[in-house]
Amino acid sequence: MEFLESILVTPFIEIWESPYYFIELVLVGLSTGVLYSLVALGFVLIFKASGMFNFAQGAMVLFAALTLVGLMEHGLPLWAALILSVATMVGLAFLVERFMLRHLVNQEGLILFMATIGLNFILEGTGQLMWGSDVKRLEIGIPDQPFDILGGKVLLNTFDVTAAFIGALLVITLAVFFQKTPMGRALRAVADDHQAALSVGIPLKTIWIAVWTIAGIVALVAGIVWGAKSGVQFSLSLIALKALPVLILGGFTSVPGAIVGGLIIGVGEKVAEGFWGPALGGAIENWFAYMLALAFLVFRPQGLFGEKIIERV
Amino acid sequence: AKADEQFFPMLVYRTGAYAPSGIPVANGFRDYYTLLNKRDGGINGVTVTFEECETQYKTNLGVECYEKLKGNGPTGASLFNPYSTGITYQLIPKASVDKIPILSMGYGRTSAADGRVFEWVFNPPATYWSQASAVIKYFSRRAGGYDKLAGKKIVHLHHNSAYGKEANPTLEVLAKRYGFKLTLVPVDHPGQEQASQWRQIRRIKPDFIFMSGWGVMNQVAIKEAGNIRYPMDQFVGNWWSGSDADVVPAGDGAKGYLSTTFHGAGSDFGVHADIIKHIYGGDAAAAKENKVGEVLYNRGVVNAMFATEAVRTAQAKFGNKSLTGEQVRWGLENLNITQETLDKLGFKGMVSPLKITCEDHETMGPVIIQKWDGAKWSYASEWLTPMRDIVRPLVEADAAAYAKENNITPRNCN
Amino acid sequence: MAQAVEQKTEAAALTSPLVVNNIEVIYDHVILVLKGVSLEVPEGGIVALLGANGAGKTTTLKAISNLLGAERGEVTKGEILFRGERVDSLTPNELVKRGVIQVMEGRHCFEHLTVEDNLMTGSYTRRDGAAAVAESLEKVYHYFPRLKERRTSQAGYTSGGEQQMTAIGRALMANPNTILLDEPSMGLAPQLVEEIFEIVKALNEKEGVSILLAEQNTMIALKYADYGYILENGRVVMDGDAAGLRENPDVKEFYLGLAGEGRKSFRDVKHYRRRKRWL
Amino acid sequence: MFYREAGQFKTTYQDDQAVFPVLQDKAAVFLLILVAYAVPFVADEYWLQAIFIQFLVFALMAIGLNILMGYAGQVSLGTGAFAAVGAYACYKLTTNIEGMNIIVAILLSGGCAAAVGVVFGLPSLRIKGFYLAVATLAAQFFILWLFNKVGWFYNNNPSGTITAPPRELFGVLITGPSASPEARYIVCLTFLIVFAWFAKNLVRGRIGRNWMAIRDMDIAAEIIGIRPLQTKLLAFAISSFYCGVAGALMIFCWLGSAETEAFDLVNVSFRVLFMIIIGGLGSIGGSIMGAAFIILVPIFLTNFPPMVGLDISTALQKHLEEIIFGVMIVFFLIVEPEGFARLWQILREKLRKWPFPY
Amino acid sequence: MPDGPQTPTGRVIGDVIMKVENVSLSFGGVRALDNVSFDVREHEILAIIGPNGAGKSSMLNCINGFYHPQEGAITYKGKRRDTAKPYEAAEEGIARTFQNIALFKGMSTLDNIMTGRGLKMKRNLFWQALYYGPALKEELEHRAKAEEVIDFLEIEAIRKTPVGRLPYGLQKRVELGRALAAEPDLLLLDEPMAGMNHEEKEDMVRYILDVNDEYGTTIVLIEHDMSVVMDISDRVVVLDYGKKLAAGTPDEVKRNQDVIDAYLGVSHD
Ligand SMILES: Nc1ncnc2c1ncn2[C@@H]1O[C@H](COP(=O)(O)OP(=O)(O)OP(=O)(O)O)[C@@H](O)[C@H]1O
Ligand SMILES: Nc1ncnc2c1ncn2[C@@H]1O[C@H](COP(=O)(O)OP(=O)(O)OP(=O)(O)O)[C@@H](O)[C@H]1O
Ligand SMILES: [Mg+2]
Ligand SMILES: [Mg+2]
Repeated sequence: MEFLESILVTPFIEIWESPYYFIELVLVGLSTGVLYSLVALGFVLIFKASGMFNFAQGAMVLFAALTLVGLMEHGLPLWAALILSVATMVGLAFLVERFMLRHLVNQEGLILFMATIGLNFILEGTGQLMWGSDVKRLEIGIPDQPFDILGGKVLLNTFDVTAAFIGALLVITLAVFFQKTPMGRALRAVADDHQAALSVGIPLKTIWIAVWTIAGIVALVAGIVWGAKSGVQFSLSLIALKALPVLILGGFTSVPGAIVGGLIIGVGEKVAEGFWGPALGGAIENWFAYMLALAFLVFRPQGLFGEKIIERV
Repeated sequence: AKADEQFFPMLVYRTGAYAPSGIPVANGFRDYYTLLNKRDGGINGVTVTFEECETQYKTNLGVECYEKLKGNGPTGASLFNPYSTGITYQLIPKASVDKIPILSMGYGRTSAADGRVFEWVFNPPATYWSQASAVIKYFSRRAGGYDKLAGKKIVHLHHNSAYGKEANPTLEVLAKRYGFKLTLVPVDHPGQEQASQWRQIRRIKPDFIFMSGWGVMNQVAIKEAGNIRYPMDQFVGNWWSGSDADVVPAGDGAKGYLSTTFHGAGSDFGVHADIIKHIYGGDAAAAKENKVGEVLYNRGVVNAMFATEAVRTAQAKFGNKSLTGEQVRWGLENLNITQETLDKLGFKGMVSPLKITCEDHETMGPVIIQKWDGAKWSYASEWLTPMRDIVRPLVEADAAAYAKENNITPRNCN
Repeated sequence: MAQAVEQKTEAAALTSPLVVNNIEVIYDHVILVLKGVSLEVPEGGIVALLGANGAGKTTTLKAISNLLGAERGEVTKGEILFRGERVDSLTPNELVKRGVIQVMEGRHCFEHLTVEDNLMTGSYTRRDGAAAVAESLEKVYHYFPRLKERRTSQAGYTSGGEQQMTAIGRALMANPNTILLDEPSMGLAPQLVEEIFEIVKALNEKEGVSILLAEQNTMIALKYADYGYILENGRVVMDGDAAGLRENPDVKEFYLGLAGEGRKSFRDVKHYRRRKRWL
Repeated sequence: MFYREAGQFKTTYQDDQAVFPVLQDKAAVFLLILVAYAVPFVADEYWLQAIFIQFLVFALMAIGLNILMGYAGQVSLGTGAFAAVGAYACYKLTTNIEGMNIIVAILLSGGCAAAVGVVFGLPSLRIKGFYLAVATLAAQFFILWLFNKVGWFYNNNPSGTITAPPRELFGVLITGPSASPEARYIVCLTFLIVFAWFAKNLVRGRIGRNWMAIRDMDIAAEIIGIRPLQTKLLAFAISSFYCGVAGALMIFCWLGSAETEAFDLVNVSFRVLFMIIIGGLGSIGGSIMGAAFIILVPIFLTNFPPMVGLDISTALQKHLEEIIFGVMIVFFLIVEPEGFARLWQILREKLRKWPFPY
Repeated sequence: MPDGPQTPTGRVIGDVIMKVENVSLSFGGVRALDNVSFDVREHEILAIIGPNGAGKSSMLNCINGFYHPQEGAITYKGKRRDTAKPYEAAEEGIARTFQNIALFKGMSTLDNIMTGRGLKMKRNLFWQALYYGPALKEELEHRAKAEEVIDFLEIEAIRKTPVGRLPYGLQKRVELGRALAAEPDLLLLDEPMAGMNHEEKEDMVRYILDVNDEYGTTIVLIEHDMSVVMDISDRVVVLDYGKKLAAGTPDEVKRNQDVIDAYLGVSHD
């Protein structure tokens, strides 16, 4: 009884009583949420273009960030290292198409998924082989200072705000690109049916290279932002796990879904941890994100913005 | 015939999520063993051999490595240093069966300090529980005495795993005794996201924070502490949250961060001079590259020194030849490292003397607080002895429970 | 007869844009499906490919449009030439750019796209401007008014026949010069079947599009085609002018259901069984 | 040429239904089982303890997941959690109930896992495909959190880990540290064989066909009279039962002791998933082959350079191992997307026709 | 046997077993079915024809519970059907085939047909896991039944082939086999002869007539091949844009001018 009260009543009273704490949690939730969206976006792009659930997205984040800091450690200036890292991601896209995707046309989702697991191993191995497994500091000049708003009741951080801004910008650009260009339509066609797409002359090769390149660049940005937060190291690849509930909540195929999903998960998990965590013993964020996604799915099995699952006979 | 060899297995993690911590430890071990061979021609003429096996900090790989290495060398493995609490738990039951001792220095199962139940496990110089008591002692000094602790707010920010939770029961006992208000704040693996935990802390406004973190969690915590403008000198990490890899990524924000340790950091000790001379050919830069002098490197060196001294001790009884795990265990149990020995080996000022007994496999060696100034660590307190009167009964109770569950009859040490 | 085919092929290689020369196709490394098929589609001709279920019609068409790879099938012998180029050296995309497009059996619409988006994907390879594409779209809607009504529905939710129309319309959007049609009449209402063939005829006559048609509805196929090949078990067993085939007694019996005195009622089939095969 | 079923006529449907219709296969399998039982007499402790027992445990789990995913078509990433339920249940049962037979305890643990599996399988009625994975991921994270958080599950010991107590079967120690690796191996092997056999029986009967029908086309399946919820939940139950039993064996016969981390997403759930995809979805034998691949290949790759006298650093070796392993996965998928099971089948078909090509 | 109109072949058409009354179904703006009523009598072959998108398949979907009509009622053997679940339809003896083949692609022909018998098999999990004993006995009994169906449809040769690899026409036949294996009282066939040549159609017709004759199964058939429809059906219902356009015997229907305009194009004799 007491327990029920502590999870069903007390947290709401607390929210009522400490509104600034609540606002603060919502704000950090939003800024984290944008960063989740950024990682989820990489998944969405590739899924949209090939029906492939890219398990290696996390490894790509790691790989891109490692390449960047690795190059910078060798004395390259930031801009040069950035250009070279982008070039590396383009090269990766070419290789992936040449040695993997092309041979797996028309295979089932699970098989494609498994292939990306192979890719995941390759990227993790190569990234660490080339640049080492040590933690590396990434300094890209985004100011990192706390500042007060609402008369000092709420504390934010310039870095989080800037990162959220960069993330939002990228996400919106991509959303527009894919909604407004003919490429967007071709992408969706490919995701539905590889063979039919081939039959109407959509060049899978070009599409895939383009999409993997974009996903690679998104991974690079995600890697930079997260890497600047916690240092560039292997754990970066684990943030892919945080993108999963976002992806599922928003719908695998939807760019706006990735954004909204990210925000909902970000805010939801922060608020839950802040108000419900103490009663439940804390560290509930992880499963809470999934439970939240699950709760949404029960009402919309295809996610908030996902394409309706077609069931016909 | 071949010269006698003493084989030391090395469970390392040079890859994966915890590699930044695993690499310096492994290098420390490696360099110290190599040094012994190059400088002294081994331990009393017995060549030291070693082999690494990569665990990636994963328990299943740890078990595999253990099985793979335990039979190597002419007499099998001398002892195991698992360097992971999870792997240690797995190896504890196997140790007594395979008759190979485990030396889990500053980690692993705390109650293994009770040598009557855990004959084969050694965890000197101090355990998580001892450490927690020493940290509270430190806080009391900062507050101006034990009586000033009453009403103070202390947060234990911990990794949400068996390791991270270890200190909780001791802290709870201490909270009751000294009347401070303890809040436990767990962070889920891997700990990249701590925004809400730190907002909670900001709301609590604790007087002190004690952190039991690991891996990326440490770096993020230090950054987040800066984000909420928490004063660094009230924020103390345990000895797994106080290495160079934890503070460097946080940049200037980490200045003034405190952590516990039981050995000195830096490369100014005698043993480092020898290492640079014998292994790096006098090239200090190359040594630096290999992390010589970093906190966890030094931990590897200290650990290797304990291990080899145990062998030396055992040699005094069994002769200067390859020893079995069982004989090394005897050496560990009778290990007595005096200040004199330390000076001779080049560890002067780096480690405190220690003496293991049949009953006490931990020794409750003193703990010290170190401070990061943005470039290096330096001592920021005097040596703090743990509170034996609180910790030891807890240890014995837990060991007794373990003995009961596993049908072990504690041996008699008198 | 095989000899005749070969001779013809050689001669035709000079004139016909699409020539299939004695190909063999294997699926999954073990299943041999085509055992030496040769055929040709002359410029501006309508050629029908007839045969029972599983004879290999679809496989032949996919081999021509180079789509077998996606099914783990491969052409192991022989060659397919389109205007002198081997198709296996071209990607499907390049083939479409050269004007060869296939309407796949079983519709294969992009089910999450709307009907109109489905049609628009067909214009992916075109570079002649939005106006020309819009014009083609109008043309398709003119041919299939039903599609215009359903243009904003997701293709996955349209009826079987509507999907078939979408698939054909999509191919037309590419402005092709050679269409490979796989069972276009399947699932279409009778009057629509006629209409589709009329459309095919119109394309052929007005725009000079060559057509290779795999079809079960032999009656109508032979009515509109100029030339026909009959496939059995992965081999061409008979070929000839459409008119000639229509009169062939075997074809009449097995493919047209006309036995001697005219069409027999389906009611009567119950009372007999027969099975005769060439080979 | 010798691999022929020529002369082996089947005169009854029963013969035709047999698992191994070709005599040579049957003989080979019996031989394999015999060899498997003989392994403890030749293999050294490292192989038994670190590799074979691990392989047996994971093979059992892979069969469990394959039932759910390969046969019933329900994507699950909760394998680790279901295994954890089995392990913790077994720990509670053996430490809290005096004198409980260890085999009974293990089977009951499977039952507990099955019950939990059913609960988390409920959303499968509405949620499908990759989306369903989220439901099982919720299980994965929630259950591990719970076991970590609530002291009751690990008898409130301060370390938060569970340790397998020593238990005997027919007077031989089979769990706990003092149990010989041979005894533990035999126990696991027997479990695997018996449960693989049960699984094979289930999937070739009505239940298995219902699962596959749901997998291949759930709407059509429902229309021909298969109740989707019941069928899916049964798959969840049985699959979790297998995972639970495997989880119990994992602690009691292999690791000896563990905390929740031993069952985490990457180490268990994903790993088992790799096994069944590489081995072949919808194949019991494939699960076993997949488990062998995923466990043995990395071990082989680690041990290979030293074997040929190559001395490279641990880290380099691990990275190369990862890369090669990744390349092998991609390569196998390209060669045969349907896994070892299919590769094996094709091989047999070729063998049957050999030396004639088609 | 109840009295009823006699068909030319001498079968006796029985009472109404299913009534469709004023059924309407819409999807968003699309009105797939609009106030449709007709009934089905025991043992008859009823054809539903109409242009593409007229709502024929949707009608079958309503009958077996995959769609639930917003208005109207469907009564089968005296019970309301329109709100029931698909599997309940199967339990009550309604089986069907699909327009876009809905076979279980990963399974062999035999297994596909055996799934059709699933409802009749009763052995529980325990026996199934043990296999030998009662479960095997049951399995073999039903296997024998399935083999009868296989014999009947002349698909012995592909018994063990995975259905995904079969050519289209054979897949249709297997699908029919799966429906027949359930020994249904009412069989719904959605374009069973699409994509077949004449000879194959003859085979299919033969199976349908045999089933109807020998087992007395009532058949509702959707088909676009008018010669087949006109030859074998007892009655025809014509749908157009979701509405019932006409109904009656084949002869009546094919002379109906509305039907000719909307659907047939030319008159078929
Ligand atoms: N992907 C595949 N893998 C293996 N065998 C296949 C595959 N596709 C087709 N086949 C086999 O190839 C043979 C020819 O098939 P194809 O589809 O070309 O016949 P078809 O003449 O088009 O028949 P239908 O009239 O039924 O469409 C069939 O026996 C079929 O079983
Ligand atoms: N689930 C659905 N969602 C939306 N629209 C649907 C759905 N099912 C059917 N429709 C629409 O309802 C109409 C009737 O479809 P139906 O499949 O019943 O036609 P049909 O008579 O079977 O046609 P055909 O002969 O082409 O198969 C079509 O316009 C179709 O697009
Ligand atoms: Mg075909
Ligand atoms: Mg229809």
